[in-house]
Amino acid sequence: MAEAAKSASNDYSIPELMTVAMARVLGEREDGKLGGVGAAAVVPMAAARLAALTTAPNLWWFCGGASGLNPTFDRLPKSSADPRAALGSTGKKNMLDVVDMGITGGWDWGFNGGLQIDMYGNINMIGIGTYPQLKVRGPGTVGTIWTGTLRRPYLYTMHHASRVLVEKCDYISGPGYISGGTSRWDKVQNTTDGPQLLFSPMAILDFDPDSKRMRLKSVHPGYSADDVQKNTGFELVMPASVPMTAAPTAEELFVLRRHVDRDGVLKNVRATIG
Amino acid sequence: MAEAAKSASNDYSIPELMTVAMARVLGEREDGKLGGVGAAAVVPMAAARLAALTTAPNLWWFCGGASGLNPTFDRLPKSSADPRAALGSTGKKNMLDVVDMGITGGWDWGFNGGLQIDMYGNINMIGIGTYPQLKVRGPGTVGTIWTGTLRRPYLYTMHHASRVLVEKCDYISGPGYISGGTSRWDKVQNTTDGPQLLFSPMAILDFDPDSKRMRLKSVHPGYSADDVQKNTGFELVMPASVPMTAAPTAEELFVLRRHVDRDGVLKNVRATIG
Amino acid sequence: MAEPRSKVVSLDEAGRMIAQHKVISLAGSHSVNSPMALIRAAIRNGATGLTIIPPVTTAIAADLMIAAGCVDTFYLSYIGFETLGFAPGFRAAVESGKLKVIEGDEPFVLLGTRAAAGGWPFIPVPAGVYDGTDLPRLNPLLKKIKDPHTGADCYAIPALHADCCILHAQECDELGNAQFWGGNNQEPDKAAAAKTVIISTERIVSIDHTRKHVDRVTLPGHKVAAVVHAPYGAHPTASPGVYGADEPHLKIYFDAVRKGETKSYLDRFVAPKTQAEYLDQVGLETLFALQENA
Amino acid sequence: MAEPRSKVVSLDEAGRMIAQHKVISLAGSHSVNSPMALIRAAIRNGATGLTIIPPVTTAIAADLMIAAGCVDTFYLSYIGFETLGFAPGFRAAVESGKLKVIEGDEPFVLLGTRAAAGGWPFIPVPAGVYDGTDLPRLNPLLKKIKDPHTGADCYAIPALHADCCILHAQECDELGNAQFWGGNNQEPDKAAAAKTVIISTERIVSIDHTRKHVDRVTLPGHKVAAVVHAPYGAHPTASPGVYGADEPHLKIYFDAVRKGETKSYLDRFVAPKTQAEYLDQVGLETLFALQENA
Repeated sequence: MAEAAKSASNDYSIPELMTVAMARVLGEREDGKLGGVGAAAVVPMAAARLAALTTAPNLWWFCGGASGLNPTFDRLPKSSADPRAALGSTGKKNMLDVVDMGITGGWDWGFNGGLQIDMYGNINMIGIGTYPQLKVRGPGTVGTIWTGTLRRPYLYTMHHASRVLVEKCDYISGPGYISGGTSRWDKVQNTTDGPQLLFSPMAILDFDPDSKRMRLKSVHPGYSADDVQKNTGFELVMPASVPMTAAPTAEELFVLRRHVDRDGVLKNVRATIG
Repeated sequence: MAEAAKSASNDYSIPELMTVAMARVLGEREDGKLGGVGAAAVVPMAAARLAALTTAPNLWWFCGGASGLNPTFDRLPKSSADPRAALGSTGKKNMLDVVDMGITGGWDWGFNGGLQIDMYGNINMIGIGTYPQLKVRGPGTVGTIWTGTLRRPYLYTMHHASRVLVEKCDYISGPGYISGGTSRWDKVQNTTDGPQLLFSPMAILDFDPDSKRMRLKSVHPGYSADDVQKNTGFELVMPASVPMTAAPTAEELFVLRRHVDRDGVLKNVRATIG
Repeated sequence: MAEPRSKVVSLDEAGRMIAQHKVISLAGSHSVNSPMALIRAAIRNGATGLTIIPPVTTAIAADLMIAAGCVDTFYLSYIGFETLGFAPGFRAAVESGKLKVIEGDEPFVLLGTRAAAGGWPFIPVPAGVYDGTDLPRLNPLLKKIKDPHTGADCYAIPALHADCCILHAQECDELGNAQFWGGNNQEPDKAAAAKTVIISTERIVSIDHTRKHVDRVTLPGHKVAAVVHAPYGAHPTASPGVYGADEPHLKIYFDAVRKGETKSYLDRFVAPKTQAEYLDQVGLETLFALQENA
Repeated sequence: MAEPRSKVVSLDEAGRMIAQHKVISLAGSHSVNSPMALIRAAIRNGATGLTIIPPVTTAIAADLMIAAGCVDTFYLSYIGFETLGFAPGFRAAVESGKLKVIEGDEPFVLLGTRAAAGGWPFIPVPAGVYDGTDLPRLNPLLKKIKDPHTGADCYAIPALHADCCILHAQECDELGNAQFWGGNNQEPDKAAAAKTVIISTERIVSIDHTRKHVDRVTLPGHKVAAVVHAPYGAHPTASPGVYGADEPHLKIYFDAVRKGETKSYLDRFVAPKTQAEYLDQVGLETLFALQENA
C-alpha cells in the first residue's frame, strides 16, 4: 500500500525538500525565537540546523534527546538522541528544563508528529482502537502535549496517508484546534496560537483562519492537489489555486549537503505516500 | 557581660576542644553515614574534616554553602560558603538536592545552632519579642527546620549564656523535643530521633531519655558543673557525677593543625560565656 | 586508619539484588546509555512481576524486560525504536492484554519522579496543560484539584517512587561517585526517587580521579548500594563518549521479537552469565568499530 | 548572513532596566557571587519600593538595598554577615517597622522559586516538615491542604515569581550564555522564575569559547535581556575562581550601617557611576590581593 514518496527531480530527495521548506519558514517566522525538535525527528533537526546557518542566524534551537542548544554538527545524526547531535552546542537543557518550559509556555516554536493527525491539527500518539487493549498500541505521548502550550506548533509527518491524516483522532494526546473554530481556547492556555503548518512528503498545509480546518497551502513538485486529497482521510479546505512548493535552490542544497548532512542521511530517510 | 571562653590549657583553644569533641562523636556514631554542616559553621566544618581524617573514614559529609561533598582542604576557611571549602570534593550537591534530602529524611546527621536554644532542644532563629516588630530580629530560619527531619541532629552554640540557652524559645524554627516527653512525635516525622547532643564552649549536654530535658553530660576542663548551670537559663538535669570532657590528645591536635586548619583559624573563632 | 568501604560487586550479584525488587526505575534516553548489562543480569536472575518506571523515552531497555516476560506494569511516556518502528515486545504485550500500562507522558513521568525525589506527595500543573487531551480520562492518577492560593484548577501528578534504580555510568569509583556523559540528566532524580541505586560502569576509577574531575560527577555515591564493572555495559545502546549504538544488533533484536523468536535472542544474548561472554557473542571487532561512532 | 545580535549594554543602562521592575530576585550565597555592581547601578538609578526574593542565604547584597531604602518587602530565609554579626540594614528596618518580611526559610524560598520556574502553582510538602514550628503561624502563604491521592496533610508553598533576576557570572558571551563557577546552583531556577534576566560578568567571552566549554555553561542565554561587562562585579563578595571576599570592606560597610552612617558609605561606594570609578575607590592593590583568596 504505502509507497516511497518520489521526488520530481533527481536533484533532491523529498526529505531534503521538506527540510528546506521548514528552514525557510523558520527564517521567515522564528528568527530570534526559541524552539526545539523532539527525538525521532531527523528532518526538523536538519531544518533547524540549516535555518541557523542561513535564514535564521538568531534562532535558538534545542535538539531533544542529545539535549544541546544550537549544535553545529555537519554530519546529521539519524536520531536527535545520538550524543553526536549535541556537537558544538552553546548550552544544554536538562529534561526538567524542557518540561518546565513546556508548562510555562517558554517555547516559541516546535515540531511534532503523530500516529494520527486530524483535520483540526490534533495529534494522537496513544493508539487506535478501544482502550486499553488497543488494536494499534501507539508509542506513548511523550511531549506531544506541548502542542497545547508552545506558542506556534508546527506539525510534520513522513507518511502522507489516509490512515495518518484522519478526520478525527481516536485519542488526542497533543491538542490542535480541538473541534475547530475557537474550541481550542476553551481548553488550553490562551496565550498560544495552535498549529501553524503541517509538512508532509506531498504538501505543506495550513489551517483556515475561521474554521481552523486543515487547508492545502502548496503541493510539492511532482504531485497535484488531487493527489494530496486522495491520500488524506478527510476533505481538505482547497484554495482557488494551489501553488507549487518552491524547489530547493542550488545554494540551499549546497549548504545542506556541505554543512548539515555531509553523509547524505536525508537521502535515505523513509517518506511514504498512501 | 559576655566574656571569651577560656581554655584550661595553653595547648588548645576552646573551639579546638569543641572540634575534637565533635569529631570523636562523629567517629563513634556516624561513620558511613551522610550528614552536613550549614554555613557560618566553622567549628562543625572542622570537626567533620577531622573525623573523616581520623575516626570516621567512611563519613559522607556535605559542606553547605560551598556545596562540596567530602572536601579535603587543609586550610580551614572561615566560612563554609567560601568556595575554597569545596576543595578536593568527591561531588557536589545543589541547593535543591539539599532541600530534597531535608524533606525526604535523607540526612543522617547534621549540626545546627540558634539565636535561642531551649531546654527541650528547640531552636529559634526568628527573633525575640513580639512579631512582627521584634525586639531582636533574628537572621531567619534558613535550614533549621531540618532538625525535624534529619535523623540525628546535633546542636551547638559558640555562646554559652542564659540569653541563648533559654527555658522556652520565643519562637520555634527548628523543632527539638517540642515540650518534652513524646510530644515531638505528634508533630514531626516519626522516623527521626530528635537532638542528640549540644556542644557549647563550656560543656557537652544531652537529653534525659524520658523527659527529654537537657542534661549535663561533661564539662570542659577549667569549668565546673556549677559554672555551666549559672550560665544556663533553665535548670539542667544533673547526673550524680559529671565527668570532664577529655582534652584533645597530641595526635588529634597534630592532625587538626597540620591537615585541617594550617592557618590556625580555630584559635581565633569567637566563643563566649555569659 | 580504616579505608572507605568498596561497593564493587559482580554483575551476577547485582542481578540478584535487582531481581529482589518490584518497582525498578532506569534512566538513559532512547538507545543511549541504558543499563543493559544490569537488565540482562536481572532477567537471568529471575526478575518477575516488575513495575517499570522508564526514562521519558526508552527503547530496548524496557522492551527487552517486557519481551522476556518480567514486567506486569509499565509507566509509559514513550517507547519505540525510532527508524525501525514500534517497540515490538511492548506492542505485543499490550495488544494481547498482558501488560498494564499507566498512560503517562513526558511531564507525568518526569515530574512524578521529581516529586518522589523531593519528598513531595505530588506536583500540581495548570489544568490547561492536560485539558483538551484524553490523558486525564485514561490516567486516573491525574487528579484535578484547586490551587489553595488562587482557586485555579490544576492536575496533581503523584510522586513515582521506585524500589531500585539501575543506571549505567561512563566512570564511577568504588564508592559509587558516578559520571554520566551526555544525555539529559534524568539520572539524579531517578536515583533520589529510589530506595536503592545500582550502577554499572565502563570504567572503575580511583577516588583521586573523582576528586580531580569533580565537576563531571553527576551523582554522588552515598545512596549507591552496588557498583559493577561492566565494559560495554550499555551495549547495544550507545555509551556517550565511549561507543555508539549498535544499530545492526538493535535490528536483530527487533526482528527476532517481531517474529515471535524472542527465546532465540534471549538464549544467545541474555543467557551468557558474564559480560565477557556476552561480548564474545557480539564480537570484539563489532564492539571496537562502535567506538568510531561515540 | 546576519550575525547573532549582541545583548551587551552599559552598567548604567542595566541599572535603569532593573530600576523599572518591582520584584527582583538574585542568586549567589552569603558573601559569594552577589551581583553587587548591578545592585549599585539599580540604587543609583532610583530603584524603589522593591520586593526582594534573595537566595537562601544572603548578606550585603540584600542588606545594601535595604539600607539604601529601596526595599518594601523581603522574602526571608537567612540574612547575616557570619562572623561579623546580624545584617545591620535589615535588622534596623525590621525593628523600626519599615520593612515587611515574609517569614520564609530554605525550603520556602527555594521551592517557591522552583515552583515558579516549573510553572507549578505551588509545591506541597508533608505537614511534618513544618508542624512543630511557628512558621505556618507567621507565614500565611504556607497553606495546609490535603494530598488528593492519599488524604495526607501537606503545606502548599506558593510559586515565587520575579519580574527581573540579576546575576553575576564569571564568564558570559554576548548572547547571554553564562558560566557561574562555584556556589550551589540556585541561578538556573532563579532565572527561569523571572520574566527577564540581567547578567554582569567578569569577562565577556566569544561564542566559540562558549561552545568549547559548553559543559561549564550554567545558564543558556535565550532568556537573558542584557549582559554587562563588570570586572570585579561581585566585589566586595567573592567571585569563585577569580577573587575572594573583601572582608575588611564588608566590615567598613557593616560598621557604617550599624552606626547610622549609611549615607557616607553610599556616597563613597555606590555613587561612582562606572565600575572603573568604583574600583578606583576600592583601590587596585586591594583588588589584586583578593585574587590570592579565589
